[in-house]
Amino acid sequence: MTSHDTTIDDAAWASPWRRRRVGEKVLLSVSLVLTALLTPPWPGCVLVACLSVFLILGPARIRASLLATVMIAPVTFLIIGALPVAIHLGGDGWGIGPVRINADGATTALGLIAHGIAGTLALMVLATTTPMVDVITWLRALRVPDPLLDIASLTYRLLFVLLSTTLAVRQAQVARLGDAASWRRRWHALASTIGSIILRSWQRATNLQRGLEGRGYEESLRTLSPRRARSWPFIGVSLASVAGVWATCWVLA
Amino acid sequence: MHIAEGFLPPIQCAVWFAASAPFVIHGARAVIAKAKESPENKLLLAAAGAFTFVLSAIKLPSVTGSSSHPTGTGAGAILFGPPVMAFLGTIVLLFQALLLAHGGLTTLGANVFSMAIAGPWAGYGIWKLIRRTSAPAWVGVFFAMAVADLVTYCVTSVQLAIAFPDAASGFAGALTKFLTVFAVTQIPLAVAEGVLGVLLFGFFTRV
Amino acid sequence: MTALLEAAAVTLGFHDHVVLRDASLTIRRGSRIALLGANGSGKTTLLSALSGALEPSVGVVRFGGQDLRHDRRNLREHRRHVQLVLQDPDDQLFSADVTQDVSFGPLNLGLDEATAWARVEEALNLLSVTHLAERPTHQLSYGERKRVAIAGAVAMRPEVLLLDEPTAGLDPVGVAELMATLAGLGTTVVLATHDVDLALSWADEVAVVSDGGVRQGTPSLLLDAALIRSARLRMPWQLELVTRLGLPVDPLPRTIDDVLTRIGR
Amino acid sequence: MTALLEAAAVTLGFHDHVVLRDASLTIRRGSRIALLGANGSGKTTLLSALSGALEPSVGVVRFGGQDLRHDRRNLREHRRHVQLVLQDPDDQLFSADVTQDVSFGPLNLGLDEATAWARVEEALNLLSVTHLAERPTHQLSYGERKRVAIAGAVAMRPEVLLLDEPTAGLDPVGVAELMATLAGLGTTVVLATHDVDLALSWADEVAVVSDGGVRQGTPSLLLDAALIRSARLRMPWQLELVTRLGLPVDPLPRTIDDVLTRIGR
Repeated sequence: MTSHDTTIDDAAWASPWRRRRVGEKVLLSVSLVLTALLTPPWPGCVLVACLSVFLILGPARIRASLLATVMIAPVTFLIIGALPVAIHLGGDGWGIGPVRINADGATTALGLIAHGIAGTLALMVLATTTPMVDVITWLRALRVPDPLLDIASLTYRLLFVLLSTTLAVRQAQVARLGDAASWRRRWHALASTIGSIILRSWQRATNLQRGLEGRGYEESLRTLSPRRARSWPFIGVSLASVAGVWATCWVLA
Repeated sequence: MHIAEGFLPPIQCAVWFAASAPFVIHGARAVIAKAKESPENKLLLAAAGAFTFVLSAIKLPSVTGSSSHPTGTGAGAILFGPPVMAFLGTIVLLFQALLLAHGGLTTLGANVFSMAIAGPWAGYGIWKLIRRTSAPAWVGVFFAMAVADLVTYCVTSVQLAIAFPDAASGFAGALTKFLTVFAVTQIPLAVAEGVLGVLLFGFFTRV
Repeated sequence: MTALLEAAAVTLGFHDHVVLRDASLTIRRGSRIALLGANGSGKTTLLSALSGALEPSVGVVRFGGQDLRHDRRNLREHRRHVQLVLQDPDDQLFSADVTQDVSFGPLNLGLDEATAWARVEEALNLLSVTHLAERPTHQLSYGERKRVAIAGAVAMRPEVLLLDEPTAGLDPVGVAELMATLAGLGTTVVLATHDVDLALSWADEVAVVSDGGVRQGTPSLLLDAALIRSARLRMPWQLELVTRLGLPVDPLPRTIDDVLTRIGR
Repeated sequence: MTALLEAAAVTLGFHDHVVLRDASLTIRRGSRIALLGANGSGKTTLLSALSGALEPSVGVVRFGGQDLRHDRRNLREHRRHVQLVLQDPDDQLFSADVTQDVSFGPLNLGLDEATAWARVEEALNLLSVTHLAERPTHQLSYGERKRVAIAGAVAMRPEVLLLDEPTAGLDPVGVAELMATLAGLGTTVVLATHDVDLALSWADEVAVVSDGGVRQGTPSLLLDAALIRSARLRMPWQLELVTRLGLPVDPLPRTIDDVLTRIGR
C-alpha cells in the first residue's frame, strides 16, 4: 500500500535518474537551491524554477500532477508566511487602522514567495529522483559516523512499516464509524491509536533486532551498494545550466 | 509548519545552522554512546524516529486547520531526553524536507533549532519543574507536550521576525505579526497536544 | 432473488495501475461466498470497494438496490450494513483492552451504553472470546486477536460481513472452530481465501478473481482447470480425486464423506 | 547416522511460563523435516533455540556433535551453519532495497565484496527474485518479501535452513513454487507449518510439538489420531481417506497419485 505521504519517494524509486550518482544529483540540486537563495527573484528565481520544472518533468519523467500535489504544502506556508511580511504595523500605505500594506512590503513578500517556490522546486530535483535512503548511504562518504547512518536508514525502513499500519488502523476505525463518534470519543480513540502504534513500534524494533542478530548483526549494518559510474556530461551540463542562470542575472543587472 | 526552502536570507540560514550544530552534535554523541551500549538501542531509536515521522500522518480531529498534527517532541524529550531528540528531530526534519517537501535544506538549521532543540528543551524543563512539585504526573505530561509545541512555534516566529523586521515598527512589530499568524493560532493545537499527551499517559497506565 | 450487496462492473486501481477492470460480484442475502484468487489478484481491493473504503473509478457498488454514493452521510449509512474485517488483526485493534475495542463500533452507532454493552457481550459470546473481555489486546495470541477483530465487526450487527483471509495463520483446529463460529452467525458472509479445500467445503457460492476480472458461480466453478490455472489456485483434492477416478462430479463431492460415498464404500 | 543439528532434552520458557519441557529434535544431514503444531505450541521457540537465538534453561543444542555455547564467538560460528527465517519477513528485512538486504549476511561472514556480490546473485537466482534486485523492500508484496527474506538466509550458504511458516499467506501456486525452490536448494531444511497436507507430501520426517514436548518420526506419525488431536492438527486427507476405505496405509500414500494407486485405478 502506498500513501500520499510517500509519493515523492515512490516517484524517486521509479525515476530514470535513480541510477545516477547521488553526488552528482546533490551537486545539481544544491547548486540550484543556493542559486534560488542568492540571486534576485527576477531573473534568478524564475530561471531556477523553470529549469527545475523542466528537469523534473522532462529527463526525470515525474508526473506533473504529482509535482503539483507535492507543492501544495510549501506554497501554503509561503503564502501564510509572506502575509505578515507584506503588511506593516503603522507607517504609510493602504489599509485599515495600523495594519498597512504598501508597494515595498508587497514586493518583498512576492520576492520571498519566488525564492521559496524556486528553492523548493530545486530541492525537488533531488527528492523526486533520489530515494531518501540513497542520500543517507551517500552521507557515509562524508564521514558521518556509522551508527547515526544506521539509525537513519532503519528509520527509513521502519517508517513504511509503521505508516502502513497507522493508515490501516485509521481506515479500519472509519469503517467502524469512527468519524461519527463524539468529539470526546474521537480524541480517546486517537490517543489509543497512537499508544498502540507506539507499543507496536517497540515490538517491531525488538523483533527486527532478533531477526538481524540471527543474520550476524553485532555492531554495524554494513551492506553492499552498487557503484554508479560518474557522468562527466551530467556534471558538465549541470554546472553550465547553473552558470547560465548566474550569467543571465549578471547581464540583466 | 516548517520554514520553507528559500524563505530565510542566506546569512541567517548560516547563523541558525551554527546555532543548532552544537546541540545536534551533542545529541549525535549521546546517540552513538547509546548505540555502543547495546546494538538494540539503534533499533529502538530508529523506531522512535520513524514514529515521530508517522505522527505527521495522524490528523487531529476537530481542531482548526485541516493539516494539524501532533509534533510529539515533548513526549520524545521526556522519554529520551532533549539531546537524543535533537538528533532524531534532525533526521525527521530531513526526511520531511525530502519526502514531503515540508521545510527545506537551507532552512534546516532554523527548523532544527525551533522543532528539535527549543521545543524539546522547553518541554523537558517544564516536565522536570513540575515533577519537583507534588502535582500528579499527568499535569507534567500535559504541560511538557503543550509547552514543547507552543515554544516551537514561538521560536519560529522569532526567527521570522529577525529575518523580516517590520518597516515601521521593527522587530517588535514583526514579532507581533508572526506570533499572530503562527503562535496564537497554535494555542488551541498546543492545548490539544497536551490533552493528547494526558490521554496517551492514561492509555499506558491501562496496558 | 435480488442482490443485497453488489459490485457492478467496477474498475479499481492505484495511480495508473489497474487492479480490477469491469469486475462484478453479486451477494444475495444469506449466502456464503468464498472469494478466491492469487496473492495480489485484487481480492482485498474488491472487498474494500464493497465496504465503501475504496471508490471505483468506473462502475458502482449497490446496497439493497441503491447506488452507493461516496459522501460522508451515505458512507456512514453503508457501514451500518456492511463490515469488513482485515487480514491482519493489528490493522484493526487499537484499544487498550478487548471490551473497549469491541465497544467502539456499537458506541459509534449512537447506541446508549446499556445497549452497547449488550452488543459487546453478544459479540464476544458469538466469537467465543468472553474470557478475554478484560485482557489487553496486545497480549493476545494471533488467533485470539483475529477473533476479537471479527467480534468488533459483529458487534455492529452488519447484514454483510466481509472477511479477508480470516483463517490465514490459524492451526487446523482453529480454522475448524472459526468456520463453525461463522456458520452460527447467520449473517451473509463473503470470505476471501487461498484455501480451495475450505472454500469447497464451506461456501455455497464461489467467486474467482483473476486477470482483473471476477467469475462467480456455484462451487463447481472449481472444476474449471483453465480458470484454476489462471487464478494460481489448485483444484480441491475432492474434485481432483473424483475426476481422475472417472466418477460423476454431480452433485459436487464437498466433504470426505461425499467422496467416500461417491467411491461407493 | 549421527545428527547434524539437534536439540537434546531442552527446556525453554519466558519468565515463569514453560513453553517446551524436555523436548528433543534430531536433524540429520540432508533431511527434510516438517515441524507441526498448534498456534502457540512452541514451534517458533524450538526453531529459535536451534538457531542459537534462545538459550535453553535445561538441555543443550548441538551442531556436528558439539555442544553450542552461547558466547559471541560460538554463536557467530553457529550462525554460519544454521539460519532461521522468521515467519514475518518484516522482522528480518531492514534495508531499503533487496540487493542491500541480501548482502547483509554474506558481509557479516567476513566475505570480501566480490564474493558477497556473487553470493547475493546466487541467492536471488535460487529464490527466483533476480528481477527484484533493485526494488525497494517496502514496495514488495508479502510473497516477494518472504522470498527475499529466505534469499537473505540462503546467501549465507547455511548447512541447515530453519523456516518458520514459509508458506503461510501464499497462494497455492506460490506454495508449490516455493516448495520446488526449497527442493532445489539441496540444504537440510526444517519447516514449521500448520499445513498437514503439505507436510505429508513434502517431508521425509515429521516432528509434532504438543503439550511442551516433541514427537519425531516418519510421516506415519500423522496416523496417530490421539497425537493429532492433542496437537490441534487434523489428519491429512490422503491418510484419512485411505484409512476410512480400509486400505493399507503402508507404504504411506503421500500424493494424490499414491491414493489413486492405492484405490486401485
